[in-house]
This record gives sequence, C-alpha cells and structure tokens, in this order.
Amino acid sequence: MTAPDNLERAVEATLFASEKPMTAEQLSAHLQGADVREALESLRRHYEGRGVQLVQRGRTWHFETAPDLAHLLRRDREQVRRLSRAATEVLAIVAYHEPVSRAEIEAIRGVQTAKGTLDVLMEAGWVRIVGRREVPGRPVIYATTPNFLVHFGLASRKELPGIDELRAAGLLDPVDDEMVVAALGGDDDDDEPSVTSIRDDDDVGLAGTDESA
Amino acid sequence: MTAPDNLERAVEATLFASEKPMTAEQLSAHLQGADVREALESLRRHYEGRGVQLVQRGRTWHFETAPDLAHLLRRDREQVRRLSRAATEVLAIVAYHEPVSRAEIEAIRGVQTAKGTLDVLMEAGWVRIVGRREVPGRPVIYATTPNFLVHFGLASRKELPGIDELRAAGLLDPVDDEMVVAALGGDDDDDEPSVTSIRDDDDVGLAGTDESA
Amino acid sequence: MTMDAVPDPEAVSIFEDWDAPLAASGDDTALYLEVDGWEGPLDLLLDLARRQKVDLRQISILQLVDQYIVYIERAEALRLELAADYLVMAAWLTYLKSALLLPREEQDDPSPEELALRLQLRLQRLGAMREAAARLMGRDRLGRDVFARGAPEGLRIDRRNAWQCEWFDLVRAYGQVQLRSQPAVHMVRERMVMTLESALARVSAMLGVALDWIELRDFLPTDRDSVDWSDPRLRRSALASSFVATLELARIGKAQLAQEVTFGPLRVKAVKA
Repeated sequence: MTAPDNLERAVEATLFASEKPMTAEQLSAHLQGADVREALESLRRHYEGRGVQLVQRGRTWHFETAPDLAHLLRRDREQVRRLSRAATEVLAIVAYHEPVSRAEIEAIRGVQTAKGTLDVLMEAGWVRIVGRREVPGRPVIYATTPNFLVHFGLASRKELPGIDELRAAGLLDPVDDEMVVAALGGDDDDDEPSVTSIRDDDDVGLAGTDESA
Repeated sequence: MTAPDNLERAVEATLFASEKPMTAEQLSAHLQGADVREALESLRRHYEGRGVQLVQRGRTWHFETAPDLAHLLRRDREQVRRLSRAATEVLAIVAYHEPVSRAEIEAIRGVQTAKGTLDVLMEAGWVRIVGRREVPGRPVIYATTPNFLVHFGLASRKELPGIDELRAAGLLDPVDDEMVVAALGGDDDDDEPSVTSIRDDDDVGLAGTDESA
Repeated sequence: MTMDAVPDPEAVSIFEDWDAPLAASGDDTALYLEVDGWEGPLDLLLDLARRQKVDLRQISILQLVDQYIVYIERAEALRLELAADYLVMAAWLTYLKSALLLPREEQDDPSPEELALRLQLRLQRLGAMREAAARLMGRDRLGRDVFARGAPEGLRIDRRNAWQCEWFDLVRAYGQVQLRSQPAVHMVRERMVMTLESALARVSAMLGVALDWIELRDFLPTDRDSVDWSDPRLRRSALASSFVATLELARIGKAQLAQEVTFGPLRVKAVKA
C-alpha cells in the first residue's frame, strides 16, 4: 500500500468531516488553491471495493457506504417480550368472545383496559379491528387474527377449551398461586374487579424486557 | 493492496455510518454476532497514516480526522465550548482522582465549587454521577464518562497526561481532610463565597462557543 | 522585597477593573497585584509560590507567608473588601510563621514543620491539577482539532417486539377472568321436602281418627311410603310442616295443642265439634 501524500490526506479528511458533498472547486478553495483532481481520483480508486466509497454525484464528491452494504444501515432487532398479565387476559377475552368492543372487554374483566393493551396485541399481530358495532357510539370491535391461531397452534377458535374443561382442569379453582400472590398484595396487577375500575391497567408492560442492547 | 474481506468492509461501513462511537460488542451485535476484533485491528492498521483514522477510546471505536490536519479543518469550524478556568480545573480533578465527591474537589482547589461547574461538565457529557460514597452524609461521587475519553482523544484514563508521575509523587492520594481544615483555619465551610470580591466561579458558563478565527 | 506604602495608581486601576483579563505587566521586584481573580486563598498562595521560581517542593514557606501577608495588607490599604477566608488564611499563616520561628517548649502535634509541609503538598496538588487541566485542554479534541464524520448516514435500528404468550397463559388468564367476573348466584339445592299442604292433609286425617292426645312426632310419615323417610333432612322438613299444620288447625279451631315443659313433647288433640 502506498502512503497517501499530504494533499490526498487533506482531501480525504476534509470530505470526511464535511457535512455536505463538496465540489472539486470548493475543496480546492479550502486547501489553499491546490489542484485536488488527482487526489480525488486517487482516493476514489483507493476506496474502491472497500466498505466505504468516494463517489461523485454531479459535480460534488462525498463518502458513502458501499451500496451492497446498505442493508447494514438499517437493522431490525427482535426483542422477546412476554405479554403482561393484563394483555393476556384481554387477548383471552377477545379470543373467547370475539368480536368484542373495548367496553365489553372492560365489562368482562371488571377493570378498565388501557388503549395500550390492545395496541400491544395488535402489534403482536394477534388482534385486529374488524369493524364497528352498530350501536350508539359505534364502538370499534376487535377479533383475533389467523396469526393468532398459528401462534397458539390452534386449527380454529373452537379448539379453545370451554368453561367446563377449564373447571375440570382446575383452572377455575379459586385458589391458585397467582391469586394467593394477589391476595398477599404482592402483585400490582389489576386483580380487584370493579372497585378499582378507575384504575387504568397501564401496566401493559413487559415482564422481563431488556431495553438495553 | 489487499482487498478487505467482507466482515472488515461491514465493520468499516458500520463505523462510518454510525453517529456515535461503537464498542466491539455493539458492532458485533449489529453484524449478526460476528467477532469483529480482528477486523477492527486490520482496519486500524489500514487507516494508519491516512487523512482519516480509526481510533479506540475507552471501549468504543470511531473514525476521526488525523490530528496533524487540524489546521486545515479548524478554520470554519465552530469552536468547541470553551470552559472557564474553574471548570477545567474541576474536570481535571475528576479525571485524575475519580471517583471524587464535591467536598474532595473543593479540598484540592481550596475553594467552594459552584454547583453550576459540575452541571456544566455533566451537560457537556464528560462527567457523571457514579454513586454515593458510603461515609456519613453519603456524598454523591463523580467520575468521567466514556465520552470524555472520546472528546479528549484518550484511549483510556491511563493516557491522562502525566498521571503516572503524579501518582508516583503522591499527588493523587486521597485528600486529607484534616489538613484542609487545618490549613483553612478550622472552618469546615472552606470559604464564604458571598462577600468575596474575588470572582466566584459561578461564571463557569460556556464562554462564547465560537471563538472564531 | 520592597513595598510602596502609597498605592500605585496603575495597580488601583487594575483592581477596579475586576474582571480584566490577566494583565501582562511583569514587575517582579514589587509584589505585582494580579487581579485575574483568585479562586480562593490557596489559589493566591499558589501563584505567590510560583513567583519564587523554584520547584514547588522547594519553596520557602516563610517567604510565602510574608508575601501573602503583604498582599493582604496591601489589599486592605486599598480598602478592598477581602473575603473572610483570605483573612482567615492570613491569620493562620501568621500563626504558622511564628510557630516556625519561635523556639518551642513542647511539641505541638502536628508540628509547625508538619503543617508547613502539608501546605506545600496542597499547593503541589493544586498546581499539578492546574497543569493537568491545561494539558488536557491542549489535547487534540474531537470537534476542535479532530473531527468525526460530518454527515454520517446513521445506523437505524428498528426494534421489533416479539411478543411471547403461551397457550396455557391464555386459557388460564381466561379462567381467571371468568372466576372473577362470575356473578355470585346462590343455587338452592333441590331436595325432598314435605309441603305444608300435604302436612295439613295428613295431620287433619290423623286427628280425625285419634281420640286422645297424640305427640306431634307420631304424625310423621314412615317408611311405608315410597319415599325414603329415613333422610334426616326430609324428617326435619316433615316435622316443621306438620308443626305449622297443627298451628293452622288450632287457629281455625279444629285442634288443641299442649306442651308441659319448654322443648318438651308437643301433643295434639282434635277439638270435638
């Protein structure tokens, strides 16, 4: 590798630090009137095939990421997040009762349902808006998506266990761990029905997220 | 010239495109978990002597223009914030003694340090609160940030000018508070700023950010 | 060192211009009153010590004390309002000087020499930091001497949440909702009773054939019937209904009731028409 001469270094640094593409004339004016054309050409060749390239667009020059690496500039990062208990309940209600309005969900849960909860479920791709109910106020109504069935491995909603089956499985037994925790005040979730209906279950939140990259 | 391999190109492109210095871990996470250390080292060598350099500051890497070209680039650049004498002194004390409490800073300077001085340094992103000292009063303690290293071009705090000599001379030893009290005449409140016609260091303010030409 | 008793007009003007930048005059024979703005007495001492033009480790503390006192006296002569800490330091230095000069009878702890040494150390420490600050500021600083890329494309990281929820969580959640929201309906269990009507009929019929007092219990049905009268709940129901039936018969004058002791046997007899 041949070491760049000082003019080439100066052009390289100037273009690198510049906030805008520069013409050869601007570069030249910046560098005491030096003839920069050769340096530009030499730099262009140097950066050829690298991750960064020196490109000329019209009369201006600038550095840019190599086109084949453009995908690196935008990345998706998946973050695994567990659905909060409030969101899980809302999802279950939608699944069992669909289509339902938010007011109906709230009536069944006995607590107010934050808008955010439904947003999370829609973001997850499990719930969607399917229309409006033709009653006063024309509330939006929600239903599950095909993706919901896929995620939960269900052929249809009919495969969701009925109340009797839930009871038989002990899932309707009043005493279970969560209830005990709730009773002991260890859970900030919205377990009390009605009485706390003013409270918003904003804790759509996310058990065990890690925000930090 | 050997053509850079794809990982090296990807690291080069990512660091060029990034708005902030990145750690090897961040780069790796961005590039599907690839081990980027070799690529970084290879890139660093490649850019050695060019107008642009790849530098490591603390744990982060970034490209910057070569220092010897400062005279070419400085001219139409906004000057970085100019710090008051008090602020530069406080910054030096934090950097060389970290972590330090405000009282310790004051003990070294022999004068009260306006809250604003530390605020300015924190606002600049060079100093941050790192906890409390487990002594009576639990004073807040301060240390420098990774950005401090980036801004002052230090690979690590070990590169602080003269730090080894100062340490060897015992000048970085913990401050003996008793001595401070003795030297200042037995008052724990080192100095009333109030009456002083001597300039208080409240004017840490950022003296005009552009000190142009 | 010489000191003019009369304040130098030049010095006065400098003093008045309090925020003036460091004046560049360098008259070192007289104490030059630099008014850059001391950052406390230690700062002033450091500057005075530097005027001795020796390594801070070798400064003469006695000389330094004298210089400081002179400075303070001069400032007072100029009727400058000095902050208290400058005066406190002056007093302490005067004490230190006398302690250093006078013969000592008993050993103070710490000794004046020790105090002088500590002061020296403090000055060194402050001097070191001041120098370090200057060197730090003089480095190639990002954004002043070296520059990051002017127009980085930026890395955009789009976060996507991969929401997790298991089938079991879902159905259990529904169970919880159901459990919570089920109205508390109290179902009365269906059970065998003897109605008041049948008790009335039975008691009336039995009273009709009986001539003497009969205990109420004897009116109760027996296993002869198709029903299982051994069920204690059914027997209680029959007893209660039969009791109400006899009360009704007594009310309409068809029966009379007797009970000798409280909770004793209740006897019934027909009233002869």
